[in-house]
Amino acid sequence: MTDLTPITALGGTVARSEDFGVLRLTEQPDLSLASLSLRKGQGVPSPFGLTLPGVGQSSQAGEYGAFWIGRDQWMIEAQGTQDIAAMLKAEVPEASVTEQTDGFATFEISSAGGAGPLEAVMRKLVNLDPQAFEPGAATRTTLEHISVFLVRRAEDRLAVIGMRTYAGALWHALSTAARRIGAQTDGELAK
Amino acid sequence: MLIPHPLLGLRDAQEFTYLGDASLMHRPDPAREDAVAAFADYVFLRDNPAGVHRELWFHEAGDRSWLVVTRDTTTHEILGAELASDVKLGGVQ
Amino acid sequence: MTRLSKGGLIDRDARLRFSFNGTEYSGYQGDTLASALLANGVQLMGRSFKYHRPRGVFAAGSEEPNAMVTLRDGARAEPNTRATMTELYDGLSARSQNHIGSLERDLLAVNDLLSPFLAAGFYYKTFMWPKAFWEKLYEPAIRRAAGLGALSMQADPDEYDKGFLHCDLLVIGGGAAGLSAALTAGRAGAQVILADEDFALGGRLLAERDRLDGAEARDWVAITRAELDSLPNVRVMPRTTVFGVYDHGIYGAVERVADHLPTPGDKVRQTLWRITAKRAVLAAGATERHIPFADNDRPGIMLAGAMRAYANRWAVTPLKHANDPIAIFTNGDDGHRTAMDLIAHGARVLGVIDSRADAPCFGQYEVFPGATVTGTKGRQSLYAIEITRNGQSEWHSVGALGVSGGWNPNVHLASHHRGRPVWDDALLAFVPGPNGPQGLIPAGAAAGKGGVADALADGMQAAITALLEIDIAAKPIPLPQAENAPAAQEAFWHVPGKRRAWVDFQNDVTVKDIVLAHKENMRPVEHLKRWTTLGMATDQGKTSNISALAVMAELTGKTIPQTGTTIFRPPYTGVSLSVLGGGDTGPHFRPKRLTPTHHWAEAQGAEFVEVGPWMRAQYFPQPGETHWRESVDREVLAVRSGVGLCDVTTLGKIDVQGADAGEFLNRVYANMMGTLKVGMVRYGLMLREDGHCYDDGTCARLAEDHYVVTTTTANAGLVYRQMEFFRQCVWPDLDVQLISTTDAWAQIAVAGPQSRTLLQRIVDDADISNEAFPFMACRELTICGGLRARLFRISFSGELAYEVAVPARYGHALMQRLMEKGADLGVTPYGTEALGVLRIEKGHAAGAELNGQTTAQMLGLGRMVSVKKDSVGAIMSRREGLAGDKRRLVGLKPVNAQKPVAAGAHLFAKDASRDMANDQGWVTSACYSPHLDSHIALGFLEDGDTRMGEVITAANPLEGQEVTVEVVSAHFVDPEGGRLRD
Amino acid sequence: MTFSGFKVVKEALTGHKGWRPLWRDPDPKPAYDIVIVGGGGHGLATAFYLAQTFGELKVAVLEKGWLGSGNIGRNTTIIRSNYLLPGNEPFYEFSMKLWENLEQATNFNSMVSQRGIINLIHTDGQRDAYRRRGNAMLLAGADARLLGRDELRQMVPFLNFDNPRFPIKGGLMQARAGTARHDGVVWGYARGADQRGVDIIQNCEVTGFRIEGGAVQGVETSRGYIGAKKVGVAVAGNSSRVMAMAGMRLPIESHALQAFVSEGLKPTIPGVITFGAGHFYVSQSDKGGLVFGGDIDGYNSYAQRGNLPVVEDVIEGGMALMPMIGRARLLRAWGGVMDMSMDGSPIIDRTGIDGLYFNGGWCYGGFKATPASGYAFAHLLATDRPHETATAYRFDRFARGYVIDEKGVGAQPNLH
Repeated sequence: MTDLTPITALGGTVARSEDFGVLRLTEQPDLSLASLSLRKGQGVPSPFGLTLPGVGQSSQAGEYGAFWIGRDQWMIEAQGTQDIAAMLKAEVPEASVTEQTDGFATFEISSAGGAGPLEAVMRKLVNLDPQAFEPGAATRTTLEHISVFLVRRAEDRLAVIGMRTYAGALWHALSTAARRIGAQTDGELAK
Repeated sequence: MLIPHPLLGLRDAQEFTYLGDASLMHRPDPAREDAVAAFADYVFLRDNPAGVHRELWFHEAGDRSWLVVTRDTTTHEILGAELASDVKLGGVQ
Repeated sequence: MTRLSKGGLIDRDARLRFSFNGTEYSGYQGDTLASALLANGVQLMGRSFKYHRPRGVFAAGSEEPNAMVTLRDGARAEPNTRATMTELYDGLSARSQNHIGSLERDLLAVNDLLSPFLAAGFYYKTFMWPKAFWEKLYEPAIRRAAGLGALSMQADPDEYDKGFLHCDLLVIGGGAAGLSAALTAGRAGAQVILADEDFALGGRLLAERDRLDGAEARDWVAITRAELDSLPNVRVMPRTTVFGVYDHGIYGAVERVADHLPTPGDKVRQTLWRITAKRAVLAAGATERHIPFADNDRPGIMLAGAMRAYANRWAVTPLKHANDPIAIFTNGDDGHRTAMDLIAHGARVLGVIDSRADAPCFGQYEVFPGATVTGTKGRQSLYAIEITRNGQSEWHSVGALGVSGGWNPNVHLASHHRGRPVWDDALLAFVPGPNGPQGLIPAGAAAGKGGVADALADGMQAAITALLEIDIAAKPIPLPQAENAPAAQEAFWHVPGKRRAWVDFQNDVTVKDIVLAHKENMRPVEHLKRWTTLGMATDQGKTSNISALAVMAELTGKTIPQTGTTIFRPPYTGVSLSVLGGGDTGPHFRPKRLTPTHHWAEAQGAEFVEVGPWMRAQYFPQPGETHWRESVDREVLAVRSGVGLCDVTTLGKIDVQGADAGEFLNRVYANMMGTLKVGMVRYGLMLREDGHCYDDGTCARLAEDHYVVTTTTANAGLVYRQMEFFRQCVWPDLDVQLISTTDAWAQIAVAGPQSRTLLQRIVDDADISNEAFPFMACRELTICGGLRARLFRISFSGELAYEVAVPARYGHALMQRLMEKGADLGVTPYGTEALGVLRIEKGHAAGAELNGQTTAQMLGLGRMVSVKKDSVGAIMSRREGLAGDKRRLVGLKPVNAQKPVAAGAHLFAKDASRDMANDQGWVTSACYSPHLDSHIALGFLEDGDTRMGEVITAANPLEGQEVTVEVVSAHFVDPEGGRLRD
Repeated sequence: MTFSGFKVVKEALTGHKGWRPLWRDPDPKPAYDIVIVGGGGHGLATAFYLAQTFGELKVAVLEKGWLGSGNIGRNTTIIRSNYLLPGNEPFYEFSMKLWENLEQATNFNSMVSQRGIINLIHTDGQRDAYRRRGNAMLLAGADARLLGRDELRQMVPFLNFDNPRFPIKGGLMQARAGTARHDGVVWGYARGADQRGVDIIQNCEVTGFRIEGGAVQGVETSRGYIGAKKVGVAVAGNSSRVMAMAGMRLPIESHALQAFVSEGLKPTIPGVITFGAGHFYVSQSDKGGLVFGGDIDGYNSYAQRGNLPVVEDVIEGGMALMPMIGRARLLRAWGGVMDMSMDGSPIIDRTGIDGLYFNGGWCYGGFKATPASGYAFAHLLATDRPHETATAYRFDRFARGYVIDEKGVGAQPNLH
């Protein structure tokens, strides 16, 4: 292994995490990503045993995950830092595979107060109906002028995956929204 | 505006970038004798209808697909949307 | 004090202090500033725009034209705020506007005396002589008098938010119709948003004494509100104005989250909501209109419905002295309701002056049938009115006068898509027309169904109809027992007379002005508006437009619908620029992109510069350097003599794969890419389809079916988009896959004669000798003990140079490592300034040369446009205008080496006169070259390629400079390119 | 009737009895020498100069609605001649000189107010580009000044100099630029043309061209056929659909541009300020409203209205530039239809049909061009030769490769 020490997208040596009332915002540097695009006429493969998800969805198989990013195109996720592009290419040698791990910064917003506060944050940031964006849903959209992937990991957990060089701006946007929502009392968040 | 993406359903038009008349898909044959004139028409002239318009939108902050959207330029009502690659491969027009 | 002893929706236990023009008053929780001022006997609240007439409050809602104040102090001062919409809070402070001296003794009231000279359109007819006086004298004087309130000139200290909401049904307005619509939809399980501009739900139900199920209407409102609040699928949003209808069911709404608090505390002040609603019910109610008559603008004269609202909801009468009598002037039954309500509250009512000869009477008060008000007295407070009946006039003492001319449905939102409202002869009003925004259903008073029973039923039905369209079955709900109040009226639009009768109060437009507009042929309604400024004040003519149309219709002999309306445009009421602007006005106005070595550069004390969204290190000042040029010169020389490091991650990177990747790139690049050998890089030039240069960069072929192409920083997104366009829209038959990888790789330029030596120290086991890894080679390898990397031997500076790319998270550490390993080589980080100098010295085109207006030929790259194949832009690049363009990129060297040349100077033959005809080009880029110890520049020059050695002039008259320059090759450094290849 | 201060006083003292219609409402005659299609600023200016300068006596202007109902009636009223390219700058400078004498020419106060325009500079590259432009302006006989940061700050201290995302490093100023009262321009030209015998016919929509043997004979209208030796079309926004009636396709798309005005405020902003980094330009009217705008909405549209994202984008830019305007309110937003041409520059030219002339493609810059556009179009109609400042505005510049592309963005109208 190299003796160079990596930094996180926010520039730290450890992942940043901050609580805002019931909301927690966490940087997740240990997610490996590679894109998978089918060649012309290629059938849909099952790398790492994954059932590649349909439009707007994500799927999971053990340590691996996938979410749909375009027609015949997925992002493959793996926990931990590894050469996922090479591993994926070995799984599906006929497909186009591109290393994407460091193309993105991943942040997770989680709520200790159920779906309500998480959806309130979503309402402040993205033009998606949170009630229709159910666990398992994945999409790309704009957030404060930044293009991001959103993956709803669970009722109370949302991954926001944005271009790495925008990490600081994305953290600013997410933390501002989380601070404002987190400061509200439960009553105000009921709907 | 909301664009009825053929795969993703209604999406905020802010996720898209607009290009213009879908005739831009029909690049002239560069080998034809009057290629310069044909390209000049292709690049510069537009029907620009007041009414139904077929036009190209790029889902830049989305799935990166180019769409052919059919929209009324007088009311902004959208009558349909298709993936541009399907339109082109389907040989429409 | 004119507060009634009981009644009203105010909390008499919650006394609130406030001040107006420095005088302390008190009111109650539930008051507006207007109701609280009235309760304190304050009638005079403002001055009109043009004539500075004393004005009192005229309405009780957002249509208010007169009672405009500046609310709050200091940086929070908010000009032009309606006292009628300002919820009273403890410590509120407000000032009146648009006067010089005190509100009571406004020096500009002199304008009123001059009013004959200031008739509609007067300024178009004069101030033209002498010519210079308009800008020097007249206009400055007009500007001094312009405007109403003043800006604080300080940045707004509050926070603002934006958000998105989605629902099945948006109900706009929480009166009788809106509440029944929301309840119907809520009970059906639909996702419902109910928005109302008021802080209390209920609409006119709070302002009237209607009975619902035999009880006070406010009881039903409270029960309904409680049920709506309890439903998880209903979001009730008071203090929220839906201000505009946009395409495809998107509504703009502003929620005043904290405007009712002394300061917002940890809340945002306001939130802008973009609501996507599958359907909407417009239950925005109606606005009462007045009847213009002589001197009808005095404090104490107000809309009769507003007078009712003040009495019923706020328990106040608009009197200066509590026991003065109040008169009502009406053309219909509605005015009589005010008389009855006032009597019920114990006020003295002089009587109802009803224009109808057969005026009814509904209670114990005097009626003046067939009568009109023909005059008033009381400059700052009404004290008498003249009632004329059958030509007989007599004066009566009154303390206030209510005026009722009928109600106009609030059709605004229904007309935001330019569908015109239609005239209803029975209602004597415009109602929403058939061409309103899709999915918006007007209901209740907004649809002309203003009776309480009608509105309740109509709201329910509208909800049922709307939901049925989106496949939600809603059932009728039991509605409370209610009655429609009598609402007969006659078409009576204004009282003719010789004195001024105001139509538009805020802008001081009178019936006479409309007569004048008619006489001058300003008859189309838009001309009328623009000539007289009718309806262009902050109230947008809510109380005046229809009356004005009626007057114009009378003059032209046309009907009111023939006369037409002006266009209704958003916003419905004024929306603060702060909330529309969203709040992040400072460094977070737009997101920043940081390079992988940003934090490292910051630690080195780098100066940064904005490059589009990016922040890039501009130069790295060292101790003792006092001027940026010292740093830049040092950095440049370090590259030319040793080795330098520069983060070039910002260049766009696109991964191109697929069996047809080479063919695809052949088509999108002007030069040939399909023939590139694996492991090699080629400079690529991209044209737009119109034949002009679009972008340049490099293509690296990593495998037979795999390329990585780079773009300029500025065009990264655009080139990707263009490539996707060709891939999907033009040649979808090709097997090509594209994805951007700009952010994934930290890319560092290692440039200078020592660059190989330095790189050899970090490369694990690959041979990067000149033979094994020649100029324009590329390779995937590992460095620093196993780190995946890509190495490209490319040069922007003209020196032996490489770019090394590693996963972005290692960029910071790689930079540190290179600095350590190169210490003995004098390794030097350099920024964009040095990068610029290096490329100018080498004659490489950048943004100033690739500005979208230039051609390959102009850049000296004409031969790159391959004629062996077609590519984007190739055909159009051969048009005569492009092929015949003789301007060429040249180097320019000042004859006096120490004399700087300015980029943007224009080029002239030495003795040519400095005019357009002799303009032969311009300087695109300029710098000081420490390597040559001379200022140098690049520029486009007519026939430049044939003029080497000629001495010409770079003229910069803008800054009074002229520099004599010699035309030289653009390649100031190593024109043969030997350094690149060694 | 001549307008003057004296006349205003006299009428005030005699009860305003002497005022007359600003223009007649004549019925159309069977035929004219020249028919102008479009009663907006450009059409009326054309008619005015045809009558005033070129001595044309039988001229009609046909307007489908009310005079000035197109973009001249809803714009941000800016006049300037701060262009870069030789195809443009002399034309706009000619326009500026006509503005400077407009009131005297029309005897109508159109409130031309030369309070200056400042284009802000945020980067060194922008300064270089503005230097090139400023020099081009001077070489064309216009005025220009390059302002440093300190000088700029003294002039407009309320800008966000201290805490900006995009630093303000200076500005390019044209002191002779400013604003004019848009409606006043319409009415001044209309009244002036009417007084010189031009028939201005409102509510008269052209529904077709009568073309025989490759030459125009007249126009079909909602008020009947009107014969004409020459027909000039000046209907920017609707150019494509009108010229389609003559069988022509144009290098033009129609786009929505919004403009905005705030509630009236005591004047604080002296001239016009353009924020290059944030899509925002602003001035303050003589009534006190902040008049501002930004980018076009970006999609083809004839709807004369726009959408919320652009409203937000423009005002975000305004707030970033001038955070002190935040507590003022937006009063009104308009949408107009822009003739966005393929190179961002206009067309004033003959067509392939004898006697049919075209004026359009003004993008969002038509207002400032009104006087020169009218003059140059009148020149072309009267003499069959382009005016010396408008020789580049030809149809064939696209096919032949002589585009006038100030922004350098190519044949994509929504980027100009």
